[in-house]
Amino acid sequence: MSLLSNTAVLLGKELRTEFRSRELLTTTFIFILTIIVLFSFTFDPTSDESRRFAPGLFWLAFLFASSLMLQSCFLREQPNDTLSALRLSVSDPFSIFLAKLAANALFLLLTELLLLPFFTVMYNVPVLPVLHWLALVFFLASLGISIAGTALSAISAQARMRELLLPLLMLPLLTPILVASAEATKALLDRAPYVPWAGMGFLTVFDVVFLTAIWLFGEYLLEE
Amino acid sequence: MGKRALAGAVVVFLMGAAAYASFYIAPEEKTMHVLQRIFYFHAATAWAGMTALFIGFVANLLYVWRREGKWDALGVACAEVGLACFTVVLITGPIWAKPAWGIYWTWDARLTSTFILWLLYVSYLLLRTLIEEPDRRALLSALFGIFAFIDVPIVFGAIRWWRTQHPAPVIMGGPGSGLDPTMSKVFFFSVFALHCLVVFLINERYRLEKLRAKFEIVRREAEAI
Amino acid sequence: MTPPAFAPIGLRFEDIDKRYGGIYALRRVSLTIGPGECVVFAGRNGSGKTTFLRIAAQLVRPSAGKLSFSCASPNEETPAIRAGFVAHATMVYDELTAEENLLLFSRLQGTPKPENRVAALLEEVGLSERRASLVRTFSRGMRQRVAIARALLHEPAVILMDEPATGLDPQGVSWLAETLRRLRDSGRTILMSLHGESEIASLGTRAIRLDGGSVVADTRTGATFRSILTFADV
Amino acid sequence: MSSLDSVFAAYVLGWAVFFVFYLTVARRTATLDKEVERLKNTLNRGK
Repeated sequence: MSLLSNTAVLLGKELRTEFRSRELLTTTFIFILTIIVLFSFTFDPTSDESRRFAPGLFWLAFLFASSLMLQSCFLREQPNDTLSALRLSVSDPFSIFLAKLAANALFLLLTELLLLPFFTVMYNVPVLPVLHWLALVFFLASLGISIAGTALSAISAQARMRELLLPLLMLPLLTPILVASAEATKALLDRAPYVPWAGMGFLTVFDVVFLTAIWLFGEYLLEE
Repeated sequence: MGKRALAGAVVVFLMGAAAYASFYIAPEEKTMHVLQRIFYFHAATAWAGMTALFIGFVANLLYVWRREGKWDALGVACAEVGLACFTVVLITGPIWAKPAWGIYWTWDARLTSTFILWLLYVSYLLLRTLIEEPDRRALLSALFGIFAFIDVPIVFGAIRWWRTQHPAPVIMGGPGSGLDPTMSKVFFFSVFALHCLVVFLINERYRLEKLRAKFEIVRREAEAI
Repeated sequence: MTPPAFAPIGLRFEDIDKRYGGIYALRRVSLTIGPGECVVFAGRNGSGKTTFLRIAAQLVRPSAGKLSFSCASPNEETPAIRAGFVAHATMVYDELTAEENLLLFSRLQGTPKPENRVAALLEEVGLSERRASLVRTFSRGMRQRVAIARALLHEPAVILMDEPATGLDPQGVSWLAETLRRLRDSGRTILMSLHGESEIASLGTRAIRLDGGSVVADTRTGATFRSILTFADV
Repeated sequence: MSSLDSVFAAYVLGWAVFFVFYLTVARRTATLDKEVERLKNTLNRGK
């Protein structure tokens, strides 16, 4: 019970600080937009080609952006040692992770949904008829990225060269997410769209496995 | 010293015997002829590498649980040896693929996931170089090692599910898929030899890591004077 | 506002070691601190004071040894101890206001009616007027007041302070001394690290000097007490 | 007979990787051993 209420309070704090400045959201949004535009310059895809490549490109851009965005979630706590204050106050350190990963998942999801219209227009892929399924895939994938990414950013925050280290730890670990979400998105954007049960099931498995891992080991990631 | 040299000699002998067996004792395979003989080395190395990584995973868990330096040393020893094995796998794979499939590399399930596995453990070793304080390095890298190992089957699953354009690798059905009895004997002998090699290498690397810890202590003492 | 009934709590350190790599920050520290004692820790930089307090706060896990807590009344069970901790860093968020910070932590601690508690505490530390300003805009002294307020939020039975007077002006020091005197007299156990003699140090009932991670002096009597704080015997 | 060459190359390269790995470990061990000895000597002389 106190786990959930602690998580809710912490999530409130994460959202409040972010929406006060909106730094993270704006930067990530612009970053991905830039990548998507640059990609179309380099490849100049036709409509059929973009159906094939766009989902993978979209998720790759997303993975890169999130590996930059997730940096700050533990670094922010360092200057004033607020992480220690949190550890002294919460009854279960898992709530610190839960709040952070929920906030990160929410930020990612928000960026994805904001980018979707640009993406649709630039790559000429119709998304409206499958929007609800697409949202579900986005949700599962963002959750997976945030779960593993938050844990890894707790590691990289304590190392040197952290800006480079986080993508290096994150990208190989998140290949399953990249593959599964790109395939699921591709299925939804196909000329004959179908519901990608396999992809979504796979993403769920990934989320559950890594959430369990953080539940078991997260506490040690925060140790001094 | 004598014991280790003897162990080394035994390992070299076993490796030689395994190579001899796969060249001269194993019967010629019908479709791939002589080329198939890479299999005994290639697949056995992959098995031994997986064993090394598994021991490393257990060592990582034990470190997080017991916080004893020896588990950290074993963890890094296993990761390095496992990485060496998969380097061999990634080198012998393309050498085999070129004459067999006509290309060195294909984004096939096994190749791709092996490569990602390799990258994961390179990251693990890189992470270790980037954390100064030994206890923290041990703990954080052990945790990353645990995450990486959990990730391995998921990576295999994902890539297998969606990324296999090629038929299942040509002969490597493993035992039970109609492998000739002599072939399977030779194969398992290879697996045994490679496991001996891996254990030998892990032990050597483990000693190095222990020595390093000792060196740190002596160095600190010297600095204190 | 009446403080809630609580049992004073003692701390017991048994052969505590803390190694960072090969370096010992603390070496075989054994101390028993009785319920309601006010202990002043002195020592040079790097003598292990900070590490010691962080272990007492249960933020750092000792490499060896054991830390335990005891209640004054032996038949009562020792509850999970949540010490009030003031560290070098302020441990509050610069991008939140003073009030938001305190509300956040008191909610996390599960305080009933956090608004009342926070309002009372802000009054006490003299920040009522600036409650809605971001901590970022505060002076060093004001930040220290917020930090102290955060540590006292849940009316802890054990209070740990790492050089709490840092950044405070003379009035601030007097205020802190007054606050600590009140806390000490109400039976709370206080451990603090200090530099030199001061108004705050004179509150101590016991002085301990650390050097090279070990306890080198420990006294409750007047003359030695002062020499420990001022390094007079060194 | 390129097949046989391939098999041969695979074995040689594989063995080489393991051997080089062993060599680096042995070399690192040797240097450290020497270093530890040296430090111990300095320590003894210092005492």
